[in-house]
Amino acid sequence: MIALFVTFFSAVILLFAGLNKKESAFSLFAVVSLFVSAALSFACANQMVSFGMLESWVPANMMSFGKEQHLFAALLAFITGFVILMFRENENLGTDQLGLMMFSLCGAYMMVSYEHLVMLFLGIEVLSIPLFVLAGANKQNLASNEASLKYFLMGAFSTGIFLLGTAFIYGGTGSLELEMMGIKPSFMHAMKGMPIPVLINAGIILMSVGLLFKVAAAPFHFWAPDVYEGSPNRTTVFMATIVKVAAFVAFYRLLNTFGGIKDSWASWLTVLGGMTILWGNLAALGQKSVKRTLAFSSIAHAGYLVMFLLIADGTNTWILWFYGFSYAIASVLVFSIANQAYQQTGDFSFDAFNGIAKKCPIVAVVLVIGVLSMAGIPISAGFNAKFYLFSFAWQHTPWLVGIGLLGSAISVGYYFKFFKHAFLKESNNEMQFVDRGLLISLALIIVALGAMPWAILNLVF
Amino acid sequence: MEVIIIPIIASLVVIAMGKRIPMWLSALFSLLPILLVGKYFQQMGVEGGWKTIFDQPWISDNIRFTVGFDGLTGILLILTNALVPVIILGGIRNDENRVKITALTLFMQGALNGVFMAQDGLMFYIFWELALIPIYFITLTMSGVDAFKITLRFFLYTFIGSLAMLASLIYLFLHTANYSFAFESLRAVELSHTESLFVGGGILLAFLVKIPVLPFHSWQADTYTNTPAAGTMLLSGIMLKMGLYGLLRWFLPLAPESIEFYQPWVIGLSVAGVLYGALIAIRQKDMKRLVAFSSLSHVALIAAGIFTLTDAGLEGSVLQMFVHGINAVGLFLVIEIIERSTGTRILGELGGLAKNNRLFMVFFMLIALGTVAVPFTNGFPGELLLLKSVYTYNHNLALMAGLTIIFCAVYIFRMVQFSMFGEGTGTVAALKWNEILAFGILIVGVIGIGFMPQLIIDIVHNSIVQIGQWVSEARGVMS
Amino acid sequence: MSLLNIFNQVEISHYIYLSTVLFAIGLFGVLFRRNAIILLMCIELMLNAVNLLFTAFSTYMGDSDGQIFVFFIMVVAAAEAAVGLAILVLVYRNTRKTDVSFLDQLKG
Amino acid sequence: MIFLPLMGFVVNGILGKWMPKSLSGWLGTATVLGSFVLAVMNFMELSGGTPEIASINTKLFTFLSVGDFHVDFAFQFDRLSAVMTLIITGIGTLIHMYSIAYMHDDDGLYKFFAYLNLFIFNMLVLVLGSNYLMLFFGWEGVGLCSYLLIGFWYKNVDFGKAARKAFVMNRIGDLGLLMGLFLIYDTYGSFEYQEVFRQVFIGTADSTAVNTAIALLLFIGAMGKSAQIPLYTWLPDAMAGPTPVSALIHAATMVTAGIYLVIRSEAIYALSPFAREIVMWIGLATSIMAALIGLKQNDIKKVLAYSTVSQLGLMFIALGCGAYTAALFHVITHAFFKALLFLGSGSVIHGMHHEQDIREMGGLRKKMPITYLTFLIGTLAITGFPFLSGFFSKDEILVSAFTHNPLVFGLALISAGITGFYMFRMFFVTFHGTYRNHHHPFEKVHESPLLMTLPLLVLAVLSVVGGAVNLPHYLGEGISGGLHHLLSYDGGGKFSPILMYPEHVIELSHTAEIGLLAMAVSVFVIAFLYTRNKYVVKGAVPEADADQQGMGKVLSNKFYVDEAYDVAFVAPLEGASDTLTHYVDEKAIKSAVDGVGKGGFGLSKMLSKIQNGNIEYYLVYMVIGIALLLAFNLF
Repeated sequence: MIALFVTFFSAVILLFAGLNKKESAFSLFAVVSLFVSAALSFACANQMVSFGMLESWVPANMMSFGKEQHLFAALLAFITGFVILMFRENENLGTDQLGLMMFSLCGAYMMVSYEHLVMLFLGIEVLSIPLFVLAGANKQNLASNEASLKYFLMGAFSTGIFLLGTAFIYGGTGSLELEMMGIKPSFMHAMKGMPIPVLINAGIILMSVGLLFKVAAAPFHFWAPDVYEGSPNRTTVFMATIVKVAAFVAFYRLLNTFGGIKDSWASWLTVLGGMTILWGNLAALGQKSVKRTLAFSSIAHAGYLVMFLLIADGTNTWILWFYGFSYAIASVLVFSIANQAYQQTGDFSFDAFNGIAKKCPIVAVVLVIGVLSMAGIPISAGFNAKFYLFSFAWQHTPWLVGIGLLGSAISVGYYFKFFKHAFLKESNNEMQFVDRGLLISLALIIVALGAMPWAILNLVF
Repeated sequence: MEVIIIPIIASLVVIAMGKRIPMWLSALFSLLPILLVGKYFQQMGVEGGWKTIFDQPWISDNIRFTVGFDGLTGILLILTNALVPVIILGGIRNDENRVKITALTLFMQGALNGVFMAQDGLMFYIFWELALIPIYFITLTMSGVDAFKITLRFFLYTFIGSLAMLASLIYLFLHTANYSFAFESLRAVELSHTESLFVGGGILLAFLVKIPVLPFHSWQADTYTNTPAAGTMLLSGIMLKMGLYGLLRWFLPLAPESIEFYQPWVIGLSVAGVLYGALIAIRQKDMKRLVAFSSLSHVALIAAGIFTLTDAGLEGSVLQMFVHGINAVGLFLVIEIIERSTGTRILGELGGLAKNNRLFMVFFMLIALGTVAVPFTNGFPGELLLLKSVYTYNHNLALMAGLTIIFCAVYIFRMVQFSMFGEGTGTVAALKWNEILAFGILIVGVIGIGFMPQLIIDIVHNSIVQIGQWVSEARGVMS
Repeated sequence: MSLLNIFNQVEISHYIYLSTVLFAIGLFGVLFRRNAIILLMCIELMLNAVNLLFTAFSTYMGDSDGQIFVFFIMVVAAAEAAVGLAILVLVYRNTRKTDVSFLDQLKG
Repeated sequence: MIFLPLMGFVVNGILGKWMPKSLSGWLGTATVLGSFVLAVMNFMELSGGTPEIASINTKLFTFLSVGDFHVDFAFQFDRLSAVMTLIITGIGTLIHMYSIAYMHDDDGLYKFFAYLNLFIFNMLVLVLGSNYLMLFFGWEGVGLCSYLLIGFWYKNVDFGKAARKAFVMNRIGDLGLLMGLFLIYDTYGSFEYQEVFRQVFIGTADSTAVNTAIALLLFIGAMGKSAQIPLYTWLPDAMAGPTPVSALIHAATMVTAGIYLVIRSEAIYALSPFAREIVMWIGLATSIMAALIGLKQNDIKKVLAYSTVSQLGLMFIALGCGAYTAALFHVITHAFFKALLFLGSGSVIHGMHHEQDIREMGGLRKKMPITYLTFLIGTLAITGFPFLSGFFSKDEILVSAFTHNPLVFGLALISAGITGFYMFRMFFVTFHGTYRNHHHPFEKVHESPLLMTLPLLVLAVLSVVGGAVNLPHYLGEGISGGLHHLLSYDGGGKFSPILMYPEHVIELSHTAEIGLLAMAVSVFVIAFLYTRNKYVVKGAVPEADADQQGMGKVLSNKFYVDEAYDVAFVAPLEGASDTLTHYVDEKAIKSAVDGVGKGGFGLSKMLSKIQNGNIEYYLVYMVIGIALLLAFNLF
């Protein structure tokens, strides 16, 4: 809640204070406020401070602010802060974008802490609508326009699907509140012979489709590569990290309420998960553009996280948190290196990376760490995340884990393209990277999460 | 513990010092661990099982950073920490990649020590993967024609194998009583036959790819050929031993129920590989390729020996691991020096190198003899034991595998002939102190083991006996 | 029986069918039309179908949440439409087209 | 005793470079001489000592001990090894001495002596080892040394080829031997001679088939080492090495290792008549074939080489007939006169400045009388001139053959006769007639220095009186059969006899004896007269290999055996290698692996086609997805 509060008001300030002004000063303000809200919600999570009065404003059946929610809020704010920090030198667009990004972050907060489907719906929309705008932020750039329009149309469409699902659920269970919703179907499931009403089944499916669209899982992922490619880099990173994590939290909370009738949705979700993993990794193999490659890799990661949906039981949420955190950190790292390379070479094919190893070895090493983490190779946060996920998922969905292993084997095929270009290829154009300190610190976080994850997990969960 | 940390720190130091690092200093770094190994020997001794040196929670309370020591580990530690100095002394050219390769080699040393000492399944896997990274980047320094393709094939091949192993380990982990990856608790898991087939198969795959056994070898020759000498030496000298060590240390104890099923297959494939490698080696032009295939053939024999499950096979395999490490590194060092001074390693273009550098000639000859397994060189006792073990398993297979002692003579002496003898214009530059030192270490191994193989046998005896007991118990339970 | 009776005894299921059909119409509109504006309208139709369904349910169950939800949907739909049209204008400025099938720069 | 030569090797090998040539030479000689003296002393202790002891066993350390597999690094000095040791070290000393002069102008002298010492060391290990594995050590070791020494002049590619051929062929034999050893271990659970033979004696092996198998496998090894069909072709090529090497390795000592092995394993052979038959017939075939080939060789050393092969064949005949004493006897005498002949030829070559073709020689007796004289003695000895060493030993073999099977006797006699022909042919062509070398004036030809002639003289004496070690019994019981008694020593109560089944002294009626002798002598005489008539009186000159006709062509081309082997083994091997390399490895396996990767990329291309950028399709895909989901879960 506090995070929502701080973020919202600083967003408002940014929006009006710095309208169409140069952002350098304001972006720092935004970063500070984000880190503050991250720190505060982290503090709340560990009962170091509490804002009970603030939270009492919100009816308890609308949003809940438990430890879990605070932690996810902290994660989201922290990552967003880094995104804005790393990309502050980017295309010099008005401050309003920062505001919009932070508004959509507010939507993300709502998605992680909703108790009532209205809140979920609002969260999704508050998350999405600013993103429609942000995707098209490069007004003159046709690609950006296209991305924005595609994202908007498909997003609206999926919203419609989602809403129909919500309506069915409403009709089927007679409620829109999470803990109410779950009761009736699981009760019916408990006594045999009584079939789950079509409404509920259909409702679950349709809502899931809406969310699967947000997390970009096959076959509802088609928007992702195009939109990621067309949007400004900063927006792309934001979408690839924040949106995914928030949507997955929302998704798992939703499915968790229907845990009583798990077997009615586990089967097709497993299929979609496997499909997503394979599709993402395979499609990424042949890509020329770094952005598209990373887009497909993010789709693949969505596929891995579907595993989590299948094993989520409310006690092992830390897996999602850890996975989301390591994944987000790694993507921010790789994306920002790619972005800087792009700024200097002007093309977004892998050739932008040519000869980095020669010119600035440090950045090359950092890149290696980030990419290895995404590929899930020890010692890195990515490996531990995958390891936790797979080893927990093994008993429930062994086949999906098998596909996951296969997928991460395939993924090596495209992740190592970075090394090919960074270490093997030569190029004669000059290159120097800013924010080395930040890059290195991110890399250190990754290695630390890889070397002593339990220390950190003990800190948070 | 320190054995793992020191080299990694050293590698960081090397990176930090950059070009200013003198070679003798890095060699000194790489020599430090062997002192510690000596200390372990003198503290721990080789009796009484696999003793834990250091232990603390890592990935989780039950997935620990556990470092153990016993004869088997000790031998491989000696091998690693004796060969890495050799590699640093002799194997790294003084070009712009020197610092990078040195650092990576030191890092590798740490990772390898980790692999050989890990007493925790996941730790073993992590270091197993970690050892893959530096060698990958060492190979990447060689910007060959399709270097990327080759390195990718190499990495993917081994990585897929490792993933299979990881899956098996996780499966075992989930069936342990206390959700622990500790070697003992993994071993305690009772598997049904089919389970053990899958689990064992997964673990086996990783090792067979790494060894490599026919037909999983297609990464090998190209990678050897397109890697800087240091990389080749690391690969053939030490990394292959990871697979064999894994077979002994992890596969046999963890999935003994599946041995019955895999034994004939693996032995068959290995013997096939012995002949296959030898036959191909006979006609190779590129010396590196030649030695690559010869090592394919030699290592396959070791694998066969392990799977005969006889004392001779198991202990002979360890002996031969050690020996092959020395000889392979030696041969590649020779090739590297030849290539350095003549600029080529193609047999057709060489010849008459013996004329002006007798010392080099002697070193080459001794190592070659070791490889051909002439008595009083290190190759002989190991090969004797392995052939003996295969013989006890099946006479005809032994005969086929035995052909290797003929073929080996053919291709090694062919290599010697066409590189060193005959009329040739090439010359080998006089050896520098570091190269002589490197060769010296190797030669001590060649002759010493040739006369006193029993030293090594005694060291590993207890560990092997225990493994043998576990296996026989499990098979007893089954039959 | 006469038409009147039918009006009297409309059951919830009929509402479900009706709104589902409406939704389907909107959906197929989205699928088969190319003009972005019409697409937008079709999406609005889908949303309204959902609204109808919500109201029907809430009256049927005597629960107000559904009707509140409807208001939220309306608001959001309006916002969406606004943003959407803005984007559309933007695109139109650059391409002089409102036909979505021409937007295939980004692919692969 | 054993490690003196090793010491010599080490010192020569390491310091030799900085030592004056003569020093390293004398050092090498001294070490061997030293071990000879030691051997003599030990031998005295063995037989002269009271009470007589069967053997001196010394265990140095455990070489390998794994589970039930236990091998000691131990030595056993019994009568058989003693005899061999004396031959090796004795003749070794002479040849070392000889080489000092012969190799004096080679800058690799120290290396040469290092190798020679190493060879002596390995040879001693071979004959003195107390178990089969030690024997195998020496076995491979001497093979290695012959590789090194044949390829001594490494600049010459052909020599290198010959060296590798020798080593590989030996290796083939070694494989057989190795398998034999494994079989022995499996059957009798040990490598120690005494243990194994005890087991054999009490009949541990369930069937004679096992023993036959062992015997045959061991014999394969013997074939390789002792140059029997089909593994003999390396020996003539091995003449590429320096002449002393040919004398030492390929005449006197190494090639007799096979004989030693068989005699050593007598206990096993005794149990399998079949194996003995094989041995005999192969020996016979080899002997005759080699003798025939020898008829038409023009290279002085090649002739001697083939004569060696043929003599070895004779020895195997003896072994096959179970006449182990005779075989060993012939080993000894053969060592004497063949070493003599080789050194003589060496001296000739030395005098002719490395001219080896006898057609380029002639009338050398004026120039090098000592060589001439000694060579004559050698020739007479080998051809069995009455009462020279060769006469007795060969005669004994013939006798044993006769008692075993008259047919064998006949054939053996023929081959012995042929010996006469080619030896005298060579002898006359070389030393009589007129000098025929044009680009190398007759005046330059010179007698060799004392250092070379001295060994010649010693060996000459030995080949004259060498027969004394085992005089036939008809010359009087007292002096006869020394070697026989030596070998059939029963081990003085302890279980360590050399021959498990003491062979009966062949008792033929004197008439028969005389008859055989007469035959042998008459054959000798015929050969002598014929060749003398042809090459001295008529002064004929052998044709060059090129213009040989008919049978002669076949002979001078050695029955085309080498060519046959090339076609039969070498070519297929290389073919197989190429096939595997290019087709199996590249095409099949690697492309299979890469195919997987390519498939992945293909799929990737397919998927990116689906992603065609048109939003309408995306929507359709989505709706299809939804429809499928609903369909599968609701209906």
